Amino acid sequence: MSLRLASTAVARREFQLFARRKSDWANPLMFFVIVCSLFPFAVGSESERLRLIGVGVIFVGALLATLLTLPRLFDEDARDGSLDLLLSSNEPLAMLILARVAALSFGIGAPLILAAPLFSFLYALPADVALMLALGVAIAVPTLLLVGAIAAALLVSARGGAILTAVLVLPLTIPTLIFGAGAALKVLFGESPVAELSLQAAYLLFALALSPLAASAALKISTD
Amino acid sequence: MIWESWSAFWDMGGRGFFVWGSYGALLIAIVAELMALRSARKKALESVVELKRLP
Amino acid sequence: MALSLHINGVQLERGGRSLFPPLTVSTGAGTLLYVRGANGAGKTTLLRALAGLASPSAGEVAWRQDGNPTTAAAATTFVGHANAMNDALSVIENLSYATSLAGQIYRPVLVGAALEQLGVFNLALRRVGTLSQGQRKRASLARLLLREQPGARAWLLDEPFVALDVDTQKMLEQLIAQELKAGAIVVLTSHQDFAIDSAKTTEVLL
Amino acid sequence: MARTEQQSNDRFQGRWFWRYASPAAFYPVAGRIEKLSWALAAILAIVGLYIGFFRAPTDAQQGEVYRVIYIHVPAAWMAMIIYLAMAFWAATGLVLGTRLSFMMSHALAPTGAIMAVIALWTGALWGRPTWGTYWVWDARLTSTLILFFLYVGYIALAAAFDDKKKGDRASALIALVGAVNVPIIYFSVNWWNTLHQGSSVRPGSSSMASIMLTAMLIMTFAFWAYCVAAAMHRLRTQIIEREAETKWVKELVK
Repeated sequence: MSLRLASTAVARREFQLFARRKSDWANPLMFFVIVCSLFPFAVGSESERLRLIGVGVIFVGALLATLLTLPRLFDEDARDGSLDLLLSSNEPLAMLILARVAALSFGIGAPLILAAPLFSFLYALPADVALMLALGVAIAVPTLLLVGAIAAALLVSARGGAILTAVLVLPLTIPTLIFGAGAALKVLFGESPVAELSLQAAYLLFALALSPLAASAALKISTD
Repeated sequence: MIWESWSAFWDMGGRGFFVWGSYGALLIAIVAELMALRSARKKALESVVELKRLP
Repeated sequence: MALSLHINGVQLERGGRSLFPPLTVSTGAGTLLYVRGANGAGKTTLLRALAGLASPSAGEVAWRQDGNPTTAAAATTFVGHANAMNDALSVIENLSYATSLAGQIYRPVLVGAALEQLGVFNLALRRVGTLSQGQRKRASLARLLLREQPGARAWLLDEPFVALDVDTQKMLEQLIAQELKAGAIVVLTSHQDFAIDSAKTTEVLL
Repeated sequence: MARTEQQSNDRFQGRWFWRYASPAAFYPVAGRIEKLSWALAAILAIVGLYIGFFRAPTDAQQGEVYRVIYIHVPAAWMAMIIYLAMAFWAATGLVLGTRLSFMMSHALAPTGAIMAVIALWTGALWGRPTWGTYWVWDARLTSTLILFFLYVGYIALAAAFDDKKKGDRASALIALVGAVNVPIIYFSVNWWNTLHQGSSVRPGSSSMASIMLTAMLIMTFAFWAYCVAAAMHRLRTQIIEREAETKWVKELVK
């Protein structure tokens, strides 16, 4: 009962912050949009070429945009002291972190999921690939945030946060990148994406089971 | 001796660059690591000496 | 309804060094525990350990409710240097978050009364970012008054009088005295002089 | 479950393994292991290279360039094994709170990273004459590259904390997270590799003459001994650094 109360409070606060500070979700979105728009200038604008790199560009762009939001998880709270409220709660910290990551996935993920198909069209990708991409991004964003929560928690009290977060987190996102982009590519080549999609979802479930525990241990280590 | 001459040995059937490039890199890496190990040890011991000099 | 605190051979570390020799103190309901010490003596760290936010390198901190072991999370409210309030949210929103995490049901009436007592009722809907330092401090102190009933929780106050004007300090001193009468334990660090009317004061010098 | 070193000490005091959990007690032992390992590494390397270069015949398919495998494969294996060892000591440190375990992890990491670099470098030089290009996104090479990133992350994280104790625990946790993910990453990279291209020839994958295999195994043990020696040396340096204020370290230095 009080766990539900506490995790709802955590999620609600996240949404209040999203409503109050639009930049929290608008900046990652803008980043994604600009990154996706840059590539054609570098590789040329022939549809054939764009179609081949499109899936990868959009996927990596979405991952990087999500990565940018990781410091938001704990850094601000550590500075203003409200992290102590989370840590000194009687409820299991892992569940509270999970609630927070869930809210964040929604706030960051939803705009990206909507933007991904739009950019698929700019990369001359057909509609079914665009849909698969949106689905892939929808699975990849929470996966990255879950894995990233561990790094963000560890780096609350360390130097060189932002870059180190990327170094720690990005290698661990390779599975979701391979399977997520793989599923969209399968659709592009007219094959069934089921295998890739289920593997990507399996990795999300795996992260869902272990990451909150690891992140709560990490948070205790770095704030001790 | 399976090599006809030393020059054949160094030539490695025309692939000398790749074989010796690999072994050379290994050598460089090992030497670099050994040097790093020694200098780290020296620094650690020096700081202990420094610490001892303090009252 | 009696809270007690048992600090048993506690040692704390910062950067691999012990901050003070093993500390053993036991206090019961209605006691003011005044933690003193120079800068860097480990006062804040000790308070964090009492709040369950830091773990001792040796010894243990035990909270008991009527003799039964309880967690620091259930037994204490910690107000530290930072205000634990997000600038983008209103005072009310911040306090509601804090109460929910502390495992209490959020009652607007209670929050209103607490803010009223600290003289910041009119700021309830303002964003914290728009408040002055003193106002923020007062608003964050309201967290202390959101306990289940007076005396139910130990207050852990790290330099509570910083940024408060003379009148507000007096008021806080009175609030602490009342809470002690109601059976709370108050642990306090302060560089400023204060006058708190308490039946029993234990001083700890680190 | 996680204990502080003090609590572990209360629990395990007097047990044989616990005696060596103290840096002071392990320091001389590490010294002996180190000496032995240097000697072993040198002897094994001489024997291995002699067999590899002067006894083993030319490979029928690859010609002489195959002789890179005597260092490529051992380096790749060591990169993998050292990461697991590192994660093992990290886990031990997190559970028992022993300082020495964390130091062991730290001591292993740089050598592991170097092994990964050697495996990548020699893989590239082997690849050029075999595949016609220095780098192909072969599953094993790619996995080793990712392993190298994990090493870099671990080392950078350990260095990012001013408080050594925090750095110990934080990097230990990331080593564990990495170790849990390594099999998944390997699997996914393999999957991806077969999806995009199939490079069937890999270093050491063609059927090898048993004398080649012997040389490779001896070289593997030589690498193993070298890594142990380097790690022990680094461990001893760390013990000196961290215990600099204790009496026994001060007596160590005249």
